[in-house]
Amino acid sequence: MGLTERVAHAAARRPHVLLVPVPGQRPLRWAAEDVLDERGWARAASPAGADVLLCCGEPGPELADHVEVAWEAMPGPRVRVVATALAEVRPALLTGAARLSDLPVQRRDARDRSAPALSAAADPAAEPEVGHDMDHSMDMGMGMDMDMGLPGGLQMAGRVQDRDGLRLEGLNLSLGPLLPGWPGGLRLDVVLSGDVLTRADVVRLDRRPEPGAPPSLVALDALAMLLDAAGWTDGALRARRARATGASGPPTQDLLRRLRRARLLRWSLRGLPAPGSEDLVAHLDRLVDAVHGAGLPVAEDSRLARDVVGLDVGTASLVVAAHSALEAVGAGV
Amino acid sequence: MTPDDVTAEAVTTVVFVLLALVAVGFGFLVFRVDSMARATFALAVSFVAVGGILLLLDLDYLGVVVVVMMVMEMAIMAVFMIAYMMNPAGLMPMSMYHDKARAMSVAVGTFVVLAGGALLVDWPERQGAPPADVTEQVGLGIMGSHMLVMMGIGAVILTTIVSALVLASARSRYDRLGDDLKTRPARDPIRGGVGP
Amino acid sequence: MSLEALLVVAAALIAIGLYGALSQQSIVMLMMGLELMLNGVIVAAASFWYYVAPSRPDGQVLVLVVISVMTIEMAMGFAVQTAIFRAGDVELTDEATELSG
Amino acid sequence: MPVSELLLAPLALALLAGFVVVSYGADRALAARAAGRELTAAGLSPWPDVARLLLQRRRTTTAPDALLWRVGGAGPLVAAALMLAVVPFGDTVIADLPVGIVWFNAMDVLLWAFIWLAGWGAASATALIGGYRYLAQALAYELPLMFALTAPAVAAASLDVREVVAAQGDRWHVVEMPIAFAVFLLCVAAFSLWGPFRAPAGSDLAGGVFAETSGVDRLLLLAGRHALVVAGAAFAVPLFLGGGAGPLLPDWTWQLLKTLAVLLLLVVVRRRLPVLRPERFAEVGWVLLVPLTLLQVLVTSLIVLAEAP
Repeated sequence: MGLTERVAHAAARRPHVLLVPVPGQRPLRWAAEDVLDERGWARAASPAGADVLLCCGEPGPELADHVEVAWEAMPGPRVRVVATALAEVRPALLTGAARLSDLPVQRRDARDRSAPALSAAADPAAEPEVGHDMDHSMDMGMGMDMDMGLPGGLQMAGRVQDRDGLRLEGLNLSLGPLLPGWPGGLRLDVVLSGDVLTRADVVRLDRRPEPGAPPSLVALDALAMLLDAAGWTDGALRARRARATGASGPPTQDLLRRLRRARLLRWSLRGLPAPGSEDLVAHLDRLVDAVHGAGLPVAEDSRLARDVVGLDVGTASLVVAAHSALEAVGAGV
Repeated sequence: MTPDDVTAEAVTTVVFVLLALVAVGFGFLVFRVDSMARATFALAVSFVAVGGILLLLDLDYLGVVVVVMMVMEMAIMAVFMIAYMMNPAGLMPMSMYHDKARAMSVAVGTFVVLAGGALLVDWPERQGAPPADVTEQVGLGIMGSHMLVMMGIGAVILTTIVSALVLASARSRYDRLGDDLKTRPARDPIRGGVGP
Repeated sequence: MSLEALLVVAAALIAIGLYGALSQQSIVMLMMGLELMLNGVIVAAASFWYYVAPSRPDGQVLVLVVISVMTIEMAMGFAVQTAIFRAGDVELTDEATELSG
Repeated sequence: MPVSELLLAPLALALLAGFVVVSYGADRALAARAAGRELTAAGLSPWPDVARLLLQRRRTTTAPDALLWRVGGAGPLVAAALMLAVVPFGDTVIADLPVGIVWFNAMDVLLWAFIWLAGWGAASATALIGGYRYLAQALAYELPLMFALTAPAVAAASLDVREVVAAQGDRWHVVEMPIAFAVFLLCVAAFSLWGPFRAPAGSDLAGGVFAETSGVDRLLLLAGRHALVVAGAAFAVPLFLGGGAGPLLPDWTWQLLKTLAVLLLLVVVRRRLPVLRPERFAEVGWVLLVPLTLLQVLVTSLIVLAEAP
């Protein structure tokens, strides 16, 4: 076995996986996350850091475009796999890892990708403006009108007022749908001033209802997403374990005990808008109650769009994560 | 001089020439590159080179302090540049000069006068030698004979902090705490981490 | 390395800074020109300390003063620019003429 | 430990690499425990992650500033190595600077530039926001860090790291300056984008400053991040934990053991805490940590005065 083969085999032992949650296919995402946790594989935060792209379900036409952009943005060696049924998730991931170390296939893939495709691939988290029809020209104060379409497709949104009362140039940006911890198919089209959202539209791609699941498990899933977004890696991991073992298992008790003691987490969450609660701390408590059988809060897309305006990207992500696993009412767009 | 001294001096000279070239060259690049980020960090490199020159002059503390202060300053500067300038990345070619020729002639004139003075003036002989602990010298200086200078600077810095905040901020304590200054928690656009 | 060589370097830095301060349209770039000139002053002060009066702290204190002046200049510069920007979207020196009286 | 000077630099780099592997392994072990996985030696090895990044192609974005991007990517590792250069291992120190403490501070300030450049160079909105976040965070921790570094320097009346070790004798600085020690560790985590301070590389930004990096660039950045934690842990030992002081074993062994202990502490904290949101931490830094560390320096000065002969 040559040196490159050795390196490739080692690399395939712990691939980083970009999960694509597909609306209406929640069980597949759960299964995929469980496999990753079980094998100690990492979930990639962006296409640039991913080796395997796993679609948890067959993506619909709108989501498929985003998947294509992400696929183009993966540096390679790369593998794309789809799981359309629960039984396919584990084999899909294992085949994906195996094909990563298949050097002839990877070399052919690298050759077939044209160089411009590799360089012009935009990040789905920062991809060009879609959907808005805005006037991109603005007076530059120098007596000339300039079209603000910068090279690379970044689109400026003209001047927008930020929360400090400064009129700085705004940037049109789409957040999601492939950000880690974001619900399947949710995209936030925003206008950013610095890192503050001055305008937001919620877009649901390929909207489809999720199949039924025990409310306590959905609550644990919501907790996992919220904790992940709050950057509590261990907590999120334990919440997913609890989801896998059921609401009455020891991991759930362990998680709830840790949550009660999580003062720093509550400090981080207090005062932030939440679906149907006073703030995210109250939301956290409601989710904990829901694990015990109380009713789940309901997310509302129009309210989400209102809530995130004026927040910075990170905080907005937390608020989105709080909406993530919940059944959404009200059409976004 | 022993051979070792000669070698040491040659090394110092080479290092000095390199640092001087970097300081001046990157200083010039500041006004030659399109990208604001490159301009700012070219200036930062120029400062780091000057810090290196100070180290050659046995000014250990001041040399490193120049690096600390200036790199911090440039990083903050970059933020403001990108916030306030059009075309910060230099992606669109545009000229940002005025009076280029006149500015150049003034600059060249200044250089000729200053450098000529530096070479022609008969500088005084060196008096005394550097103390064993150079840092201690400056420490005792600002806490002793030159204390008034530093106290003055302290007062100016305090004034600067206050007036810069007043100038730059659109909100006052009345916006935050209400007319009677009793609103709790304060009405901030984003809540901080301390307090109720 | 000699006093003259160091002073020539200082002169070069000051001259380049002056060129930048005079030729640039943007307020921020003007400030960078000023910073570069003060950079030259640091070199000059340090070399005078080393080659003329190393037994006294004056040269070193002068360097500290220059560093403080630079930070003050920058803080005030950006504060003023923020204020101007808030008031009327001016970013170029040529447009800030109302400040001149 | 008589080692020829020529060997020192490679030896220190090997040491740095060794500690990076240890911290990586410890982190994997904790992750495996939290996930209920079985611990295996293979599971702790960083080799699969290194291998995949070595093999991965370098990806680029539209209109990146490649030069600044590379500088920002390689910078953290270099800064960490330069921090380690002033840490004494017994009698051996690579660079015996009279102003070692300020040097450490300067290297940490260089990170402001490097991390921001890593975000800027990628020419992507998420990476750039990550860079800005780092600066926002840096503004909150830098002054507390400077004052925390001042306390041991005041106690030793020197900026030389070896003098600081010598000044401690039997009573380690951590005894009289616990606040400075705690704040210092917090700031090490902060400048290394570690654990609760990883918001600039947060997953809410698709990895922030890491978002667009791939292949060797990412390897350098990730290794740099671990190396910074190692350098910070190694620097805490001479400053607060008596350097090489300890019974039986030679000085350099104690320095290594204490570094390892501090490092493991940081690794444990990394997984335990949620991310401190930068906008909330800013107020903590200015309203809480700055006065606390100033108080620490005052107390230290009073102790120095009281013990002056």
